[in-house]
Amino acid sequence: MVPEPEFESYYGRPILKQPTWKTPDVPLYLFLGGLAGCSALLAEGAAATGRPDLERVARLTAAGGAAAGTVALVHDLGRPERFLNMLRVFKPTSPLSVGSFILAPFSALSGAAAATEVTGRFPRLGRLAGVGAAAFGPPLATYTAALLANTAIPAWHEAHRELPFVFGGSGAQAAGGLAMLLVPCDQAAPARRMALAGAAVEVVAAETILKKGLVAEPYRIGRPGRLMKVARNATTVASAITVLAGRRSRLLSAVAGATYVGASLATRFGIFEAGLESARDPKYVVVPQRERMRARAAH
Amino acid sequence: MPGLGTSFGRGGATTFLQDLSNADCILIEGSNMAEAHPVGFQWVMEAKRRGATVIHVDPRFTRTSAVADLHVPIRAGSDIAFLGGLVNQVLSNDLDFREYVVAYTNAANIIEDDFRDTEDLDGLFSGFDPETGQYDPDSWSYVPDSRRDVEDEERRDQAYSGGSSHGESHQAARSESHGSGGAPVKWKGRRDETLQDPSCVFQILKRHFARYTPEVVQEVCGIEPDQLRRVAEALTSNSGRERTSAFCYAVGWTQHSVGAQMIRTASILQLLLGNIGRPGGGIMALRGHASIQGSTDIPTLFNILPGYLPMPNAKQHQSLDEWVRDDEGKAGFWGNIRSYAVSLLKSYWGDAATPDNDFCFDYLPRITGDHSTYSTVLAMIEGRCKGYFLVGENPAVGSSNGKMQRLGMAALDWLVVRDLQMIESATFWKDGPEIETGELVTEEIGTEVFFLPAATHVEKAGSFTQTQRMLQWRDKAVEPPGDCRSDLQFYYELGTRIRQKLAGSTDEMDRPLLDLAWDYPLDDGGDPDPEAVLREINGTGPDGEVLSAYTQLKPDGSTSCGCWIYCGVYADDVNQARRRKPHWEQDQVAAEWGWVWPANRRILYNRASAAPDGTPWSERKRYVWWDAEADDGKGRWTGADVPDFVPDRAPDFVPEEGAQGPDAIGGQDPFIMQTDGKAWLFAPLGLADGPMPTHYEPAESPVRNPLYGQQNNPTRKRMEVPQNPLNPSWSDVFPYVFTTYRLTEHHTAGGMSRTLPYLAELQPEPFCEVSPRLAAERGLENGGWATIVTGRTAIEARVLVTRRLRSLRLGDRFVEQVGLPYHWGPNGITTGDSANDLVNLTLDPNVYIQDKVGTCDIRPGRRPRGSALTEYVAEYRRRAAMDVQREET
Amino acid sequence: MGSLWGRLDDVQGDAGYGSPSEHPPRMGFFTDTSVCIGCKACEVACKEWNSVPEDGYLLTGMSYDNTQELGASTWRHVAFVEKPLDVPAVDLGMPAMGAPDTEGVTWLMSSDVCKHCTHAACLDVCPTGALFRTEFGTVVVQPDVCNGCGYCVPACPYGVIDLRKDDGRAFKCTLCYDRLKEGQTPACAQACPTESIQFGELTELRERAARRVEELHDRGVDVARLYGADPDDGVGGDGAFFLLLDEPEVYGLPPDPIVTTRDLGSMWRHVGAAAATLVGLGVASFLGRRR
Amino acid sequence: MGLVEFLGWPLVRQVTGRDRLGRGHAAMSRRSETLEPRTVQADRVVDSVCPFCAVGCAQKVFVKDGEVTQIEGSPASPISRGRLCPKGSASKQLVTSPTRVTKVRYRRPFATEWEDLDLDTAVDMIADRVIKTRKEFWEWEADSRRTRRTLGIASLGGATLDNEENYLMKKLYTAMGAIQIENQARI
Repeated sequence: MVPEPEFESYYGRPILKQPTWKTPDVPLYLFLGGLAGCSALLAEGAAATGRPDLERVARLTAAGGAAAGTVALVHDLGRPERFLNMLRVFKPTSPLSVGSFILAPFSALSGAAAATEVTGRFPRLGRLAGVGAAAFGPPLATYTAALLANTAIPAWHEAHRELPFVFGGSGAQAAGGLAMLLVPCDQAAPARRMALAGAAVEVVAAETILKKGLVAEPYRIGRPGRLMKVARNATTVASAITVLAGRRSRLLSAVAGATYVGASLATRFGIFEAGLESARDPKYVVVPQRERMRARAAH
Repeated sequence: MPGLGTSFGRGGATTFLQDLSNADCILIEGSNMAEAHPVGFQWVMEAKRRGATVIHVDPRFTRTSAVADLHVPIRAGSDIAFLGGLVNQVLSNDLDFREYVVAYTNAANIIEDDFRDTEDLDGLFSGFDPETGQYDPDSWSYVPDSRRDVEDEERRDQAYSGGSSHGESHQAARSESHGSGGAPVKWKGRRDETLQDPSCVFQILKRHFARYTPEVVQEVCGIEPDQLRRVAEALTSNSGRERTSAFCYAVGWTQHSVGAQMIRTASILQLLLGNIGRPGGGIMALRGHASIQGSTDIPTLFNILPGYLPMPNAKQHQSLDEWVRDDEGKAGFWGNIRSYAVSLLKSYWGDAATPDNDFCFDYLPRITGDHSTYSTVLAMIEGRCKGYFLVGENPAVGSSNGKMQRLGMAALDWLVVRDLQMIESATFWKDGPEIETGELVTEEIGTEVFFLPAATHVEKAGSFTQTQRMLQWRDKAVEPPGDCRSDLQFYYELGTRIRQKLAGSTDEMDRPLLDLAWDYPLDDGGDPDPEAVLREINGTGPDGEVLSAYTQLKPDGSTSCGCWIYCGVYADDVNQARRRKPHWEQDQVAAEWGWVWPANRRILYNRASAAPDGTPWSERKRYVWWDAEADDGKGRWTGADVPDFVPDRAPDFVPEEGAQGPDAIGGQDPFIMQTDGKAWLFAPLGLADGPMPTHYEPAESPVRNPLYGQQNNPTRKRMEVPQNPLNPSWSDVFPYVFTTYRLTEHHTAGGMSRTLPYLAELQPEPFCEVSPRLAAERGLENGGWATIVTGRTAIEARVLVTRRLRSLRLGDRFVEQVGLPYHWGPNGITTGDSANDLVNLTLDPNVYIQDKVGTCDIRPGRRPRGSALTEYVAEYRRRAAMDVQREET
Repeated sequence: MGSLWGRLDDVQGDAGYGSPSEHPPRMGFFTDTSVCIGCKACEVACKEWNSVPEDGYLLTGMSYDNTQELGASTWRHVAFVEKPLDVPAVDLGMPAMGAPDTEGVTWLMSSDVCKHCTHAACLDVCPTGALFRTEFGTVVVQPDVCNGCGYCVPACPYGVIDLRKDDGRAFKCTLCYDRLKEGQTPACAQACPTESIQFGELTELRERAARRVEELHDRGVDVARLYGADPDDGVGGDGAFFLLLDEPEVYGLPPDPIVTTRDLGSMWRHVGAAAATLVGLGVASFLGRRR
Repeated sequence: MGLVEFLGWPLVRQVTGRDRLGRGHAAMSRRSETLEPRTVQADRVVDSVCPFCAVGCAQKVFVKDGEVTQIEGSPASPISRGRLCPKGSASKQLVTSPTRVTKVRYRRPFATEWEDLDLDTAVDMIADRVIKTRKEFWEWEADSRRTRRTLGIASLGGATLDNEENYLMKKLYTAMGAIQIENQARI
């Protein structure tokens, strides 16, 4: 066991403030953002390669995910009635401001695309909207990493290089997984490949974070630690099933898909709660900062 | 008051807050100034910024100690031993400011041969009568200078006593009446300026404090010898011509059975160091309430009338002449007492007061001893007092032995409470602790209670007198809401109705009420005009014109004055208390802000800020000096402040024989209120418990008095009643010392702070402070609960374990102290037990104030509830064998 | 225009108020904790002026600090730290008595407040512009704009700002923005009995603070040091800085805070890379074999 | 530009103005622009003195529509120089406290609850009781020395009152013959 690092604090009380974001609202929003963003990509790919079932599921997921995400976001606000203030100014220094200017168009476009899909009206316009949504898809799926990273919370901030890949991969994994669950195997190949690739990216990025020493301790211990382990194991299992039987067995493909979605959810909740823990214990602030000062003073 | 009153001649702070910034060293003891007077404390910080040394002597390390240069932990109640130790350091090493001491104090006076000191009588002075527990001060008096002195005195006796001889009052030193004036000695007495005569005050003082060595101080106070020497060194090196030191004290000194003598010791020390009357020197008495100084100057007190005129005593004063005899004609401004007394009677009874009816002297009720609040509460319990007014005070929490207070109120016919919030004293019959224990039953309490809501300080105009004797006027900002009324309006209305109801009465008993001068101009709201009242207090001449100085008062009834020391507050028919010239338009003395009694003077006795020849002691400490050229050569006293001297009296003036009153003040007598013009190191008169301070243990003490056989103050006023059982001293049932005190965030009994969210949240619960060693010994946890028990009752409080409370080493044993803030009670946003319920009633013989320290035990956990509480306390009393009457030494 | 971290001399100019002559000088607080007497007048004066609600009657056992921390309903917080003074105790050699191990104690007090940073993370991350730089260079939450998104709360490196439970919006010290409009002194600075809290132009306060530290060092108080006064530190220097008598973390302050916005460029680059990866991954998913 | 400007959309101000990152001027709301301290709207500023301890800090009381809107230190005072302690700073809360009693409360002997009573009746009843108890405990002499007093009535309180109030109280009590008059100077 690493000896307890020696540091002083004010009666052991937190230095930072606990994020006031509500559970499940915000972790759910992180998940939905990733899911919707990547689903929009799947939808365009499916449209371009003539996979109608995949396209339909992906378009509906994209629109549904965006809508649900927006509801979760607005529900989390202290003053929900003032949600339009999100577009009052454009703050490049604020990932949430940038995010709002991504989520808004994405929701509109993915909504339009899904509407044309469902009603069959204005298909050309729908496709155009779909392309638009796809364009906003990847940013939607990855900006949320900057949302967490651009805070003072050590566990989140120090992982600002890896989190975008964790969130991007987790989004792809969720989108692919959901498609595997809802789309027959024959049309779900791209979904399987996206899920697999996403999982790979996410696991590699997540492992890199876990090795960041004391700062990353919240990802390793307690409830967040357990959630992250569950997520990684689930992803590994899902990937194995997908590789071995993904193509052939509709049932196994669905199971893998669901597991992928579950893993993605677990990752989001794990990372979110790790942040809460990282804010609660002053050692995560004091010890790394003292080391940084010593290093700076050394040379 | 008598501590300062007998030493210097006036019972008030001798300096002003801003002047603390001129001090080179500040000793704060018996006060937690940073917490109890934070905004006044800015001046101590100013001094520290300029390099002064700040020393805090306190049983606890408090927020004052945190910014002090030196904190000296002391066992609560042992201050006289510590200060005596400092006096000993000064005297035994000849570190006193000799020139000042010889010229301005009575160090040179020779004392009667038959005077015996505590060294000779093992803790008693000569003249002690064990039966009455009082001293006869005859043996303490000055030896007369010559035959002529004696003849002078006898002639004065004849002139003023109408021929009948009278014995000097045996009620010891008539201590309670000299708040503002020195006690009247008969003559200036023989002096040996070389200070060698073994019977001179200087030598007597030296012998008296000889045994207060650093080792004894460690034995009594738990202060290490090197700490005592460091304090002595700091004080002596910061005194003398070039440097001055200041003292600050508050209830930490006053609230002891030896309270007045603690202040006396400080006065002696400051006189030996030559710091009184000088800038950056003096003794700053820090009063607790907004106008506590005001409520002794214009006293709602039993023993004095406005201006510290003594309340007539049935035994000595049956006529105006007898009333003023003791002081009349003596040297010093008290010599004009007749003018002050007659003017007061004129302001009370106006035209009805005429020379032939002794100016209605007979209308004055007379006292027969101690009628202080604690004796009165006893009278209530015994059914001898049936009506009670509580006006902005909460005895159920604020007074000591809270149970006695509530039992007294339960025995009343009627109780009138005037306050802002519903305080415990108004609801004792509903939610008092005794209701919980069953000692009182609501349905059996016959007291009729009227709660009349009062106006706040912004809903009425009026003046406060703050801690440095300054009157400041408040304008009225808004109307009081609902039934709220000012106390001025209530008492005016009550007086008017009583006079109406008695209008037709021919009963002699009602004459004082019917002849009372009680018509005041009313404003449109029907309230009496407070400025008219202040004008009456200031005093008016024959045709109603305003007076501007008490020297204008006449004994013939042509002048009227509600309070002679306030004469001048309405000079030039202008409310001087209302002046607010910003400080940036004035010097530090800021004479044009408010009005300070006496005569708008900031530093008292400032004649002493000049050497005997009238020149400043030093340029650095120049304050008031003799300007020989002024008034085209006649010369005049001038300087930064109003000179506390006869303006045109030269430094070398020697009064002729037989001179009286102010004419008898010599050019080198800065203490113009004293009958000998000198400051008293030795008080031949004026204090009930002896001419020199002597260490006695508090009524309840963990140790035997190491200095004398006499354990407690022999003249202390004991309240031996069932409701006030005393813990036996050095008992292992009550091994710890407890002391009560105030927090910055709360105000005395809490009525004005526990009811305010912003203050209640800062200190939300009653707590006790204990040292880590005591916590370990009794198993107390930080943040947990503890029960503190004394012979009176047991209370519970949360626990703060802190190193700020030190285990004090007394000799070869440790004494632990428990700190208890006392702000809480059953009412208010945050509630809790009242610490004052623990305190016993043993009173200082001069002012009848109680010991705020005592012994206790402390146990982990909460206290028993209901009747189990009385049983729990009774069990402690049994174990301490308290109910068996033991002869107390 | 728009520097994200490091030294920034005209913080109002950077926020669109024009050249230094077009806007008032930057105002701030210098809190000299060496003269603080822990009286909490600042806490009460602040609440009285800004009608901040009381937030809890709890005895904490943390010396005289029952206020606990800054937050949405506590904009000034006086911290109390009791530390033993390592003076060898007088040992009586009587084991039974158990002489106390140390004789003395020091009692540190400090009135904590929002730092009004030069680079204010709360302001940077605020999506609605509710948190903004005033013409006086202070950082203020506009209660008529804030929608309670809560992003500022985890962004603040000092843990100052918070959402108020029953109100939903974020609140913190406004450096008495309304009083500043009329050239008045903020309520806490006006009340402070020993001028531990000093209000004024930031440049002048920094000079005064430097002199004060020197004065203390000359008197042997060598533990005195400034905190947040260096315009080159991680947040570009604080608008409200301190003179402390111990390590910052003893008072609950971060020893080396850096505004998170310093790494924002790298964050956006990595987000871009991740997005690109997704696009690539997305396209690749459709290139493989049909089934 | 009028219409858009009129809409006052900060984003437009941000793009067209000098505050490109929307950190200050662009984000300023109308309320912030026109903000002013409430003391500016006061009808009157009254000079007063803090009611708590004996330092005697000067206070300025701001009044609007007959209500106290702010109480803070008065910088002109040579003693306090505009400063206040926590209690003094809570003066507004003291005078505007919702738990302040503003109606007379009356408790009948042996009763368990308070009752209402109008002020005029209350003062009259008190006057009657003073006269009754005064007479009941009147004493012309004690040990054959004239005392001319009543020991039936006592009073406690004064240190928080004005000098004028203490003066009238002592004057009335003395004329009444009541001598058991005390205040906080002694506890």
